Amino acid sequence: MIHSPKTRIVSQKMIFPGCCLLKIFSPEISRTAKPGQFIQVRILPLLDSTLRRPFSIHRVNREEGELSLLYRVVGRGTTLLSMERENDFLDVIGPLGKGFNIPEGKRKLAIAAGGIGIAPLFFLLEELARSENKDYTIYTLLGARTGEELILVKEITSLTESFPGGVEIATDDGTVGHRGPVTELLEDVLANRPVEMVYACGPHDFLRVSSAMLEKHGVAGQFSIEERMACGIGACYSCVCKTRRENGEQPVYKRVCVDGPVFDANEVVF
Amino acid sequence: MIHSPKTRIVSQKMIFPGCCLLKIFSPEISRTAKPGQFIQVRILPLLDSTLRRPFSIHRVNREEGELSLLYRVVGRGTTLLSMERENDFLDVIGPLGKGFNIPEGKRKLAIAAGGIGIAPLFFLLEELARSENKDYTIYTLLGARTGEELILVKEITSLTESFPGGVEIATDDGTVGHRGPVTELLEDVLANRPVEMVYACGPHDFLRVSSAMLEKHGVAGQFSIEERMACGIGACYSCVCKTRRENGEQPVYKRVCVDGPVFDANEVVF
Amino acid sequence: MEALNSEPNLAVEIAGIKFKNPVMNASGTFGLEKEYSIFVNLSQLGGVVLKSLTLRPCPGNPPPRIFETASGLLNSIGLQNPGVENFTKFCLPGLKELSTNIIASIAGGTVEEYAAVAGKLGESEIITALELNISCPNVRHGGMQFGVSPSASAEVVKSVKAATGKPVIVKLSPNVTSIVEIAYSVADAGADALSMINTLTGVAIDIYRRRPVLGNIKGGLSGPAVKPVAVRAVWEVYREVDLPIIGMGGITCARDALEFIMAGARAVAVGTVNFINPEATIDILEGITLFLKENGVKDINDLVGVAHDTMQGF
Amino acid sequence: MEALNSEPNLAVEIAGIKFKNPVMNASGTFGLEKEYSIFVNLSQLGGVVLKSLTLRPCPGNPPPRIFETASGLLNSIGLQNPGVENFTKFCLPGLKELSTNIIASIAGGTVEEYAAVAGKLGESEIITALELNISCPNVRHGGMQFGVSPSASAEVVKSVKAATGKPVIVKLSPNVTSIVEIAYSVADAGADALSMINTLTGVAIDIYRRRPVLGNIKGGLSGPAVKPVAVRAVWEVYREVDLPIIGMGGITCARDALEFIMAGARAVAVGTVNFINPEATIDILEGITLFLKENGVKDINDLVGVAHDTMQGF
Ligand SMILES: Cc1cc2nc3c(=O)[nH]c(=O)nc-3n(C[C@H](O)[C@H](O)[C@H](O)COP(=O)(O)OP(=O)(O)OC[C@H]3O[C@@H](n4cnc5c(N)ncnc54)[C@H](O)[C@@H]3O)c2cc1C
Ligand SMILES: Cc1cc2nc3c(=O)[nH]c(=O)nc-3n(C[C@H](O)[C@H](O)[C@H](O)COP(=O)(O)OP(=O)(O)OC[C@H]3O[C@@H](n4cnc5c(N)ncnc54)[C@H](O)[C@@H]3O)c2cc1C
Ligand SMILES: Cc1cc2nc3c(=O)[nH]c(=O)nc-3n(C[C@H](O)[C@H](O)[C@H](O)COP(=O)(O)O)c2cc1C
Ligand SMILES: Cc1cc2nc3c(=O)[nH]c(=O)nc-3n(C[C@H](O)[C@H](O)[C@H](O)COP(=O)(O)O)c2cc1C
Ligand code: FES
Ligand code: FES
Repeated sequence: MIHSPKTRIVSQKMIFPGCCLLKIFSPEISRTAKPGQFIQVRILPLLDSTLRRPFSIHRVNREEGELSLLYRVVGRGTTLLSMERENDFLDVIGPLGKGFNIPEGKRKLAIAAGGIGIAPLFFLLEELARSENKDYTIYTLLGARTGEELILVKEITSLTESFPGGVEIATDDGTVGHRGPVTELLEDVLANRPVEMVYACGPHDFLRVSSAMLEKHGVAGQFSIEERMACGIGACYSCVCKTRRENGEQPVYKRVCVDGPVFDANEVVF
Repeated sequence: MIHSPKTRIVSQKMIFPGCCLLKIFSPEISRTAKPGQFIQVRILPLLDSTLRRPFSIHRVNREEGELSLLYRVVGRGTTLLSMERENDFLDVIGPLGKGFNIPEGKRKLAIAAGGIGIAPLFFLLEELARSENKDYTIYTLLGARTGEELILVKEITSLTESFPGGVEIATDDGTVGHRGPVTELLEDVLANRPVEMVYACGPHDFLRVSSAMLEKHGVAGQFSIEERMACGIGACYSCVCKTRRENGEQPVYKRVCVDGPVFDANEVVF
Repeated sequence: MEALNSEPNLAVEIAGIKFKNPVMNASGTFGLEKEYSIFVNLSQLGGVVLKSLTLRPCPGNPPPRIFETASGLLNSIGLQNPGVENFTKFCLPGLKELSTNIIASIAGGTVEEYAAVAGKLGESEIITALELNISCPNVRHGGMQFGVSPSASAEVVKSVKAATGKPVIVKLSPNVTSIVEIAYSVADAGADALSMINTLTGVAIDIYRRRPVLGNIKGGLSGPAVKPVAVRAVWEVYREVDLPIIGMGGITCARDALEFIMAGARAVAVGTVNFINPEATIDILEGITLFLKENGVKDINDLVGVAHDTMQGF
Repeated sequence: MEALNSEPNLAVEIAGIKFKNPVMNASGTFGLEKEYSIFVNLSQLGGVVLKSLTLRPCPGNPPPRIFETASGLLNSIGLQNPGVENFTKFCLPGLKELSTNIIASIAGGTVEEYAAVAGKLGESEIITALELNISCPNVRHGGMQFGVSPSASAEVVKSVKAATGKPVIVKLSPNVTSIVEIAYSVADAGADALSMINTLTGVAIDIYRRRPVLGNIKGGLSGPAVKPVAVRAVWEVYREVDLPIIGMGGITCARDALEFIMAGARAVAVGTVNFINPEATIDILEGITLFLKENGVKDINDLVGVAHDTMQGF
C-alpha cells in the first residue's frame, strides 16, 4: 500500500455524459492490485474539503504500469476530478481493502453489475480471462437505466467469449435487452443455471434484492459495498456496514475499507 | 456601480516576480471610474473563502473599455488571481469608493508611492496628463525595496515629462536612486519646494510617517488607505479606519470602502 | 407534473406577521439603509433585517474587524451605529418606500437600554417587528452576554415586551451549553418568535506578529463553517419549543436554506454570503421556488420541520 | 543568523511527562493500533493518542457515520471499540515497540466506568498518560454529556485519579457556555493537563431524502471550520487556569499549530487532516521546526502563550 502524492494522469475521457474513464500511471499499485480493491483519491481543488474519494480499480495494465478508474460524476468531488487532464497529477493511496476471491472448486460464476457497479467487476473479468485456468462458466449480467448508459459491452463480450455463459443486458427503459432491473436477469440465472458464486456490485437496493435472491436459492455471493470513507485504512471507523455473525450473536459493524469493500453476500445486513 | 459576474480578462502578465498586471474588459467601469476608486474581485477558485479582494483601479482605457489592476501576490487570493488567464472570466463589483480630487487652485502637486502604492497614483497621473489644464507642477516620488521591484518608471517619466517637477526614486538597498525610504525624498520636496498637495499610497508605516511630515510642513494631502473589506459598499462596517473630527470631539471610525479609500491626510489617525 | 406549472405558495406567517416568502437577510449585513438595493430589489424579499441599534451612538471596535477563516468569517464590528435617534431621523424615512417587512434589531448593555430602544422604534409604523440581539455584553454582569443566561435573556424580553406592542423575535446565541434552555426561557418571557444562530465566538492569531488578528481579540464566526452548528440549533429548538424559528448561519444557496427549513425553520436569513455574492438572497429565493416546483411541493409550509417526521424514534 | 544553524529545542513537558516535540495525533483518528505507521514513523511524534476506549465492547452508531461539510467533517462514530480487555490483550502489546508517549483515551457512561477503564489501563507500563474524553453521554443524567457539567466533569476526574497513578489529561468539550468554568472545575478535581477541543455538535439534513444525513442524526464537527472556536478555547483557558494545554481543532499545517501554541497550547494534536494528508503530523512537525529556525526561536516553549504578552490591557 502506498501513498503517492504525484501520480500522473495518462488520460481521461468522458465515455458518456456523466461517466468518466481515468487512466493513471502507477506501477506500484498496478503491480499489486487485486480485483475489488480500491484507491483513495485526493481532490486537490477542493480546498474546503477534508475527505478523499474512494474509487474501485477498474482495470490494470501491469506491463505499462497503468490502472484505470471508471466513475460517475455525481457531486462536487467527481465533478472536479472530471476536469483533470492528461499529465495533471493526482494524489492517491492504494491499493486498499479486500478484493474478490475465487474459491477453489467454484467454477460456475455469475457477475451482476448495476450501472457503474461494473467498474470493479470488469477487473475481475480481466483477471479471469488472464488466468491459466479456463474451465469457468461465466454469466455476465449488466444493468443500466437506459441503453445509452450501457458501458463496455463490447469489451466484456470479447473478454468473456472464451467462456461458456454469455452476456445479458437489462435496461430500466427497455431500450436495450430485457426491460426491467438486472435483478430479474439474476433471478432467471439463479433459477435455471447451476451457478456456484455470484459477484455483484451496484446500488444499495440492487444489492439488497440480490442478497435476498441468493439466500432463497442458497447460492454464495461476494458483494462490493460502498460507504462514505475518511481514512480508508481502518483507523477511523467511519465506513462501517452492519454484518451478521454466525453464532446468532448481535450483528457487528465492520469497516468497509479494510474488512471489505468485498463482503460475503450473506454476511451483510441490508 | 455595477456587479458584473462575467468580466473578461483581456490579458495578465507578471511584470516581475510577485507582481501582476491584469487587464479586464469592462466598458461600464472604465467609463465612470475615477483615480483612487477600486473594484472588488471575487476569487472564484477559493471555494472555502467568503470575501472578495479589493484592488485599486490602476489605469483605464476608455476607448477600448478596458481597465487594469496592478497587484502584488501576497496570499492565497492574489496567488489564485495570478493564475487566471486571458479570456477567463472575473466577477467584479465597481467602481467603488471615493477617489482623489484636485482642488481648484492647487497646482503644485507631489505624488508619493511606496511600492505597489503606485497602482492608483498611476491612474491619477494619467488623468492629470489627459486633462485640458496643463499648468501643474508634479513631483513624482517612487519607492521600492530594490531596483528590480521598481515599476513603470519609464511610463511615469513620459506621462509627466510635459510637467515641471520630475521623477525621483528611492530604494531601500540603494540599487537605484536614493538609498533609503521614499519618505526621505518627500521630506526633501516638502522642505524645498512649494508643494500644495501630496497624493500618497503605500504601506501603513509609509503613510504614517508621511502624515507627520505633512503636518510639520502644513501641507495638505490625500492618502489612499487599505483595510480588510467584506461588502465593499458601506453596509457592514468591516473596513473602518480611525479619523479625527474637527471640533475636538472623539475620533470616529469611518468606512474605507465608501468614506474612502482616499482620505485627507490630516483626517486619518495613524 | 401538474405541480410543475402551478406556482407554489411561499408565504409564511411568523409572530402574526405575513412574510411573502421565507427569505431575508441577516442583521448586520445589509446596513441600516437600503445599501443592498443597488444589487437586489429589497421589496422582493420576505423581510429586511437592519443592523443592530443601540440607544446612544456606538463607536464600534478597533480595526482590524474582520478576518477570513476556512469557510468562515470572524468579525468584531462592535455594533458601530449612529444610535436610535439618528437612525430614526436619518435612515428610517428612506425605508418607508420598501414594500416588505422591516425588522429592526436591538442591542444594549442593560435591560433598560433594550427597552428604551424598543420603545423608540415601537412608535414607527415602518417597522414590522423587533429582533433582540441578546449576544451583547451585560455591563452589570461583568460583560457576560445576556444571551448565555436564561434569566438575563428572559429579563430583556420582558422589558421589551412591556415597552412595545410590536412582535418580538429573540435571536439566540450558539455559545451556550443548552440553546433549548435559553429558548424555553425567552418563550416563557413572551417572545413571539426565535431566530438563530448568532455567531460562534472565535479567535485567530497572526503568528508573524504574535498577536490576535482582530483589534478586539475575539470575534464572531459566521459563514458556511458554522452551518452544521446552526442547523443543529434549529433542530433541537424545533423539537422542544413551540415558537416559529428564523434559521440562519452559513446559508449560501437554496439547498442550504432548505436544510434549515426541513430542520424546523419557517424562514431563513442570509448573512455572510452576501459579501461574496451580493444577489445571494434573490438567488436563494429563486432556488427554493424551483425546488418546490420540481418536487411537486405546493406550499413551503409543508416542508417546515419535515426532517423530523421520519425520526420519531429519536 | 546563528539561530538558523543550531537546532531549536522542541521538547515540552506536560503533566510531568517529557514530549520530544509538541505534535501528536488527535484521539479517534489513528485507531487503537499502529494503523498510521504505514504513512508515518509514529516514534517521531511527541505522542500517539489512541481512540477512546470503553469498559465493554461498544458497537458504535448506525451508518452513515460521516458527512463532509464546508471545511469540516461531521462524525458520529459512537465510540466503536473492542472494550478495554480486548484492547489490552490484542492491541496493547503491539504498541510497545513505539518509542514515544502512548496516551490512552477513556470514555464511559458512568463515573465508575471511567474509573474501571483507568484502573485497567493504569496497570500497563506502555501507557504514559490517560486522556479523559468527557464528551460522553452520562447515562444516569438523561444522556447529558459529562463534559458540559462542571460537577459531573469533576467527579469523573476524581474517580479516575483515585483509580490510577498515571497523569490525567482532561479533554474539554466546546459545547458549553463557559469552557473556563469546566476547566477550573477539573483543575480543582486534580487534572494534570487539559486538551481541547473535542468536536462541536452539528446536524446536516439530506434535503432529497428529507432526513438527517447521519444515522445518529447529530454528529461532531471537526476540521478547519472549527479552528477559530478551538483557538478561542485555548486562549480563554490559558489566561485563567494554570494547567498545560494540548490544543487541537482544525489544524492542517504548521501555521495552524503555531496559532494554538501562541494562544497558549504547549502541544498540539492533529485530527481530521490526517484523512486527507496522512503524513500531516510529520509535515507539521517539520514546518514548526523550520519556523523556529527562520525566526531565530531557540526553544518552542518561548512561544507558548506569547500572543498574550502584547495584550496586557485586555
Ligand atoms: C470502495 C468504494 C469504491 C467505489 N468505487 C466507485 C467507482 O468505481 N466508480 C464510481 O463512480 N463510484 C465509486 N464509488 C463511489 C464514489 O466514491 C462516490 O461517488 C464519490 O465519492 C462521490 O464524490 P462526490 O464528491 O462527487 O459526491 P458528493 O458531493 O460527496 O456526494 C454526491 C453523492 O454521492 C454519494 N457519495 C458520496 N461519497 C460516497 C462514498 N464514499 N460512497 C458512496 N457514495 C458516496 C453521496 O451520498 C451523494 O448521494 C466507490 C465508493 C466506495 C466506498
Ligand atoms: C481599497 C484597496 C485597494 C487596494 N489596491 C491594491 C492594489 O492596487 N494592488 C495590490 O497589490 N493590493 C491592493 N490592495 C490590497 C489587496 O486587497 C490585498 O493585498 C489582497 O486582498 C490580499 O489578498 P490575498 O488573499 O492574496 O491575501 P491574504 O492571504 O488574505 O493575506 C495576505 C496579506 O495581505 C493582507 N491583506 C489581506 N486583505 C487585505 C486588504 N483588504 N487590504 C489590505 N491588506 C490585506 C493581509 O493582512 C496579509 O498580510 C488594496 C486594498 C484595498 C483595501
Ligand atoms: C459583518 C457582520 C455583522 C453582523 N452584525 C450583526 C448585528 O449587528 N446584529 C446581529 O444580531 N447579528 C449580526 N451578525 C450576525 C448575523 O446576523 C448572523 O447571525 C450570522 O452571521 C450567521 O449567519 P451567516 O453565516 O449567514 O452570516 C453579523 C454578522 C456579520 C458577518
Ligand atoms: C472520525 C473521528 C473520530 C473521533 N474520535 C474521537 C474519540 O474517540 N475520542 C475523542 O476524545 N475524540 C475523538 N474525536 C475528536 C478529535 O480527537 C478532535 O478532538 C477533533 O476532531 C478536533 O480536531 P481536528 O479538527 O483536528 O479533527 C474524533 C474525531 C474524528 C474526526
Ligand atoms: S474509512 Fe476509516 S475505518 Fe474505513
Ligand atoms: S467593507 Fe463593508 S462597510 Fe466597508
